[in-house]
Amino acid sequence: MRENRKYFYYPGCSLKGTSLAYEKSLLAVFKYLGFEAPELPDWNCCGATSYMSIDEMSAFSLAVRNLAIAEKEKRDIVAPCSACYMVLNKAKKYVEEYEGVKDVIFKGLEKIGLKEHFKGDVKVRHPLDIFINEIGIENIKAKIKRKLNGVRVFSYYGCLLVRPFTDFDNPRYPTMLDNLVSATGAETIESALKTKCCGGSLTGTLENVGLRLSYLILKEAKRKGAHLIVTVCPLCQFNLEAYQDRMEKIFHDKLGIPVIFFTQILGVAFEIDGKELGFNHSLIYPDILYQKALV
Amino acid sequence: METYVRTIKYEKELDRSFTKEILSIPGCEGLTNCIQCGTCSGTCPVSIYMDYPPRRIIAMVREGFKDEVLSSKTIWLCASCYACTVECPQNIKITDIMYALKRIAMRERRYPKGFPIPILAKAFFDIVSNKGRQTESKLVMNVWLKISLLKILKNSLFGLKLLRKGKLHFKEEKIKDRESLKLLLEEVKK
Amino acid sequence: MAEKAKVAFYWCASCGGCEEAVVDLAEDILQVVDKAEIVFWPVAMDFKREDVESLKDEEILVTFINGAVRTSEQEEMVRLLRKKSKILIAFGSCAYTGGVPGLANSYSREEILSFYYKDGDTVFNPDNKRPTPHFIEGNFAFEIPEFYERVYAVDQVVDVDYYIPGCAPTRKVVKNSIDALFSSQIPPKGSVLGASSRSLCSECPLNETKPEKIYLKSFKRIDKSQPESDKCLLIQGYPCLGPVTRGGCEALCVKANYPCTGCFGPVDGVKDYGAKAISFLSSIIDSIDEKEIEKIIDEGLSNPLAIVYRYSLPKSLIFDTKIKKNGG
Amino acid sequence: MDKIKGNGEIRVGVYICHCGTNIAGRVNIKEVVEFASKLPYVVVSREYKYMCSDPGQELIKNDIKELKLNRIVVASCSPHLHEHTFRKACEDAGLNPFNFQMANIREHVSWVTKESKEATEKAKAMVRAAVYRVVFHESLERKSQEINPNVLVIGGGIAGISASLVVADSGKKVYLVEREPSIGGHMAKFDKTFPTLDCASCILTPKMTQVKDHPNIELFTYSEIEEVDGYVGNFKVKIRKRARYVDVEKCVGCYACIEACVYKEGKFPDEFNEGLSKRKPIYIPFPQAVPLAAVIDPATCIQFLSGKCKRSCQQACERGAIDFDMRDEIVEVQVGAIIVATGFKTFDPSRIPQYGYGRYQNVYKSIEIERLVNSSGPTGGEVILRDGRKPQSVGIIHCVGSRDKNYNIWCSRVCCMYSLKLAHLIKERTHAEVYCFYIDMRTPGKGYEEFYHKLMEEGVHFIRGKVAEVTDWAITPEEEGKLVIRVEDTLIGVVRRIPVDMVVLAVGLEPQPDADEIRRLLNISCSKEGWFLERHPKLAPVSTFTDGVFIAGACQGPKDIPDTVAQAEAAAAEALSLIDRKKIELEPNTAWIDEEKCSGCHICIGLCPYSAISYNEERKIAVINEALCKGCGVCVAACPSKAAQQRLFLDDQIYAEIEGALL
Amino acid sequence: MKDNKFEPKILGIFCNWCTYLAADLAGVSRMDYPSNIRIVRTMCSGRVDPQFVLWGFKNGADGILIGGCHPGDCHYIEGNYKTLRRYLILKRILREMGINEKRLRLEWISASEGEKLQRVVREFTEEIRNLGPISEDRAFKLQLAEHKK
Repeated sequence: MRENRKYFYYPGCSLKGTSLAYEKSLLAVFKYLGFEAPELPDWNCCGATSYMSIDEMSAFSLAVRNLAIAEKEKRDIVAPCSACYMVLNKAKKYVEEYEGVKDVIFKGLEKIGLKEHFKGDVKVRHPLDIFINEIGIENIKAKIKRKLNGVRVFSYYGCLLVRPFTDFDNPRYPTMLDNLVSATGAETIESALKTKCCGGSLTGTLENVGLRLSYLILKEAKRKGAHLIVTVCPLCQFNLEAYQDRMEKIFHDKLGIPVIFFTQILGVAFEIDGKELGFNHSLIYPDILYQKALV
Repeated sequence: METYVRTIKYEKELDRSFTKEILSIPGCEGLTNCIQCGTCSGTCPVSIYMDYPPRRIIAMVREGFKDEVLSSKTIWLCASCYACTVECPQNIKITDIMYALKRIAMRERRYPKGFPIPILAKAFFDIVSNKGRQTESKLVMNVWLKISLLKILKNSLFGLKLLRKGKLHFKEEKIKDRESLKLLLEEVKK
Repeated sequence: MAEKAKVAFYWCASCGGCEEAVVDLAEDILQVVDKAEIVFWPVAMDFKREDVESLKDEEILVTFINGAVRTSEQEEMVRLLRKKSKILIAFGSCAYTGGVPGLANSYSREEILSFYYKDGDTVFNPDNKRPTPHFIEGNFAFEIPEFYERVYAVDQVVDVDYYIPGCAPTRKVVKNSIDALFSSQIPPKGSVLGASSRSLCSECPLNETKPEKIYLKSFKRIDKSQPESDKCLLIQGYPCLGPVTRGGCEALCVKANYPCTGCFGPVDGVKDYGAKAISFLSSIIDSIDEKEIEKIIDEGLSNPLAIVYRYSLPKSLIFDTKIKKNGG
Repeated sequence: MDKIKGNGEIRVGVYICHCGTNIAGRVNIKEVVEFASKLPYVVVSREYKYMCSDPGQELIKNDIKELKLNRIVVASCSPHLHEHTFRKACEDAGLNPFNFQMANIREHVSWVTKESKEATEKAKAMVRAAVYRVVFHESLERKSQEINPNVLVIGGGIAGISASLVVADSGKKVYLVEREPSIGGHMAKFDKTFPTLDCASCILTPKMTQVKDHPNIELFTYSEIEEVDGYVGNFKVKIRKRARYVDVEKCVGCYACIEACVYKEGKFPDEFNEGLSKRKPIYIPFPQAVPLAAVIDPATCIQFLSGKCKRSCQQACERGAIDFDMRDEIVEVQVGAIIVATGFKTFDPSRIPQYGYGRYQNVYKSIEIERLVNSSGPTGGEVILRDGRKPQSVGIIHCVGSRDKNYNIWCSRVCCMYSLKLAHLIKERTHAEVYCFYIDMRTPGKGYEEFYHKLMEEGVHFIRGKVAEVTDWAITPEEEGKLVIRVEDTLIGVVRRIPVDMVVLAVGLEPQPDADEIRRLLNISCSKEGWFLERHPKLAPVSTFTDGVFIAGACQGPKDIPDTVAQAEAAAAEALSLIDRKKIELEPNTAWIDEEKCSGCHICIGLCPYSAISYNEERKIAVINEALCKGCGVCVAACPSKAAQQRLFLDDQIYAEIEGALL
Repeated sequence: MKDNKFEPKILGIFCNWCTYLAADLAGVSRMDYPSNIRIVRTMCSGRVDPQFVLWGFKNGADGILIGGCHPGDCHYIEGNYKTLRRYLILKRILREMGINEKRLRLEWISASEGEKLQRVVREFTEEIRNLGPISEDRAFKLQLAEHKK
């Protein structure tokens, strides 16, 4: 019944803010691969993590509003932000699992005329899932114009993409991102830290705690000789990149490791123009990707 | 002359209804199955900063140590990375329990004074409730204002850097149909 | 010579075939007649209800009732005849187990009436008239019997002494029954007269043609295909009910290349003919796959009720209850 | 309730059991007794604390004699538990035991009903059902059946070996079937056994030799059960002897063929050494193997792969034991009883990626360490890492794959103890710092706790906490090049990072992957985890619900060696006591054909799964061979003319029971 | 029983080797379920004659649950398949007779599935409770119908 589903692209707040680069590169890559995903009409905040710590039901209802809008059009959702991805999936799951939640949320949906449109049929998927399981590694390989041989990449998953609701990869030791990155010819680094938390919102609130978490990851990447870190999540990318100079001061360690989105490295391999990929937003420019040596 | 703190706990100081309340919240039902193995604390990236590791929080909630739990920093340190939830051998949704505790702490205004995390949460909550979307620049400002002007100054350079790279902008994000959003939120609040 | 034994015949909900069967007895009947005096036989002779009422209780030796009971009139007459007769015999499938009219029990009275007076394709009844017991047309008042909610076998209305099975009972069966009745030692009350104690296969000429073990991959429909004449119909795939049906008819239908439809009813000890029938039919279905089984049933045994309860729905365990005085 | 055919005056006695408080605690016994006394044909209705006790049974016996009872109903537990007890009581009192019916008001009523009122009502209904039914019961003769005195033992581990020896010593023939090329099972791989630290092979090898030399044991190694037919006392079993391409009779285990093999060095992972060493395509599993005979692995042997080997092994064998044309053969044996001892498999730790097994070469499975510390193992008993270094520090992680809803929920029962053993052996061999990471230290057994204390004295570090992860992630310089174990020390309440050279994963026990096939072959049941289900967890621990089939050892659930042997010998005893009865009495619940009714319609014949029904040509009816009938009643349900009927399950009995249950 | 909600009578006909044992196991494990069900034992679900089912309904059962071994696990090799076939036609017959076919249910419950037994009995009892008494079904209405003169 679900064959050839259509999709909506759900940006979430970050991709409109700190992570414009993610949005640009994602859409550019989608375009290049001929994958259609218009923006979800009048989407709202997923009800992200901090919202949940105030009022869970409201958070769920925010999430479900998005789901319902998508389901109304019989489309699935592609959510690039790990937090959105997790929260939307969580809301869907809890509405299924807990009568109590369901009743309240459905009351809400009824009020705004979305109840009859929501059966919980909509799927929330991450671009990584789409690339691997819809478009397929082989098709992507076929479209690669520039092999990134010799680039050592630390493919970093972070938490919320793989935990706790992911069904397309092993939450304890994911490999999909590694597979995708190696498809570009780049070499990926095995590390136990690939699913460790980057500090998330703590970096903004309890700097000394948050920064250390980010720092440990950067340090490990450096230790394992990574040229750059590839992420799938706006917040991870921001934490790992934006605070590096500050970390260098605190931890007396030279960092300067480029941290880019996986859609950007794909874009490079597809030889999409750097501007379209949003490299102009990079604080640490990933020169390595453009070294002659590669070509 | 140092003073000695008595740590004995009397049954009457415990609040069993607190335990019951938690157990009644979606996602928290597994609480009673805990075998105190410490996997949660072990997997937690921030447990090393916590006053009580998650394992102890679970034990304390189970036994009704309400005051200790709600005034603990632990619940605010949880970055909700769900590592504990995935690894728990008893499939206890520890992250959900932390959320539940945060909410109750907010409700009862029990969180530490000037502690930034609840403030962030609050600010976030207000913006989204009104606009439907988050505008990060605005959020950051509101939070820093609440914490200390000093922080703004300290971070102004940082802010500028982001602005220059277009990572921050002041265009306000909001949804069109804010009416129905309001209706929705009111309805589920009932 | 002592005065002749009094005999009565009556028909309720039936096609009249059973009456024919009586007539068919021809010379056999004569031998009955000189043994007996017929005091009531609406279909053949001019008697009135009063004639019966005027008789003393149990004055009639034997009353043969054919047809099932569906109307208040039928009920009254059956009760009346019971009162006046020493022996009351349910004659033929309808009287015995409800018969074809009994299939109506798979519909409610309302469903039936609204079909015949309203929904039926050929119905023209603009002001939607329905027959009712007290029916007034202009200044005439009509009394017509009440149409009951369901069909009853005779023994669900009154106490029955013997049963003669068949739709209609064959000449041989009737003859055997009568001989049995007038023989020296009368059969025990409630027994089925004139037929076999085994099921039909025991006297079916085609039983020989069965293989040791019987499995069926599909069921055929007699109205859709022509069976081979010299081969057991069941093993050909036709739901022949011989195995579950009391013998005594000498396999008339099967000899005519038509599967047994079960008019002689069950053998002693079987509580529900139809249930037994589906039990044996389904048991020999040769499949262990639910979907496939469903398919086999849908294709060959659609509307199974009409197949296995053709003559006995009112006597099925579900419907086998005594009538309350004056209907339900 | 239907009138009943005239088998004399019916006098029913009803007995309601309290079962202590098990029933009386929920069911209002007085009410039920009162209710029963008013049921038709009931002459007496009594209650008693424990009906199954002697005084309880006496009650019945006396009443049968005094009150001339000829039907008995006992309302207590499940008939599977005590039906035979009460039938026996009837018999003792001179009443045919089949005039008895049991109402299950414990398992089906008091234990599963919350409300006392509801329980009482339900109990009444069940009693009434039993009374209505028993009225239609009739005296029956038990049929008895010769028992074949041979015993089949499936599995040649310590359980199978022990069971076989006990049975064989009593003079009975044993067929012992083992899937591997040698018997010995897991125990053969161990070096020492806890808590006594006596050498495993020193105690096992003699037993293995006994098996080989025992006149009453016929050994089938490298063989599997193909098919099991028949029933208690008379099983027919087909055994597939897989071709090992070496004639066990001729081979003397001289190794000449192995030395002669075209492969100069071992090249393929050695199963017995858990892949820690290499073997050739032709090999002897281990020096003490029984039978001590080579085996050729066709998956790796050039001759089988290409057909172009110069077969140096064959030339090297003076006794011409090697036969490349050997084929699998099927042997059929007849036995009266079967003992299943198929054992367990160890948990595969690569299912827990955060422990790094398979990613980090110095992370080992406990069973691998068993080989490492074994003097006959790949390193001659030296505990060294794959790179040859002696570990300075070793972490042993308990409960790997056990006590974890993400993997197996159960406690594997042996891991704590064998971890202690390994800790001791490793310390003894390497003087390394040894850390044991446990959730709860479980040492329930004779001398076990003492062993734990001994280890504490030896200075092993015991850290209470389930390890979160094992990584090569070095934060501090001294962590470089080590495996770092991250765990909360729950007794102190802090998270610790402990760098070690070697990590040992104490993997748990799991059912054999093909346990389900065995289950089907023997038609016994498995628990939902996949362990074979015993007839009763306490009172019938080695019996199954299939008479004549017994279970022993870890195939029934995780077990250590002492428990396994105890259970194996118990199973042997059960099997022997069955066999020594010479005859078994079969439940007379067989079907028969009423010749007066049968029309010879053939319907039933094809339905019998045991071909017990045939068509009698001259009498033109079906006949049932009651020796073959197992009493399922399928033919009875199908018989269109009520000619087929089943004893103990007559239509009238079931009708009456249903009526009584519902009234 | 509980308030004045309709409490259905449920008849369970369980095979001796799987479902009956599952019920024993449920008991041993103290898994409570509604007391509406009355359990009758046959050696094999293949012994269940469709007549038993009609007899059950006639005698006041509002729902009937037949329990057998899982396909392939029958103690008598394939008795449960015969049950399945009879059940599938029987449901059609019930429908045509005017009895809600939901009142008859066939479940495969093995000796080790105490939880499943508990679950099924709970579900089924609830389902039948919602269906209401069988006397409400057409087949029974017909014979109860009063005929006013």
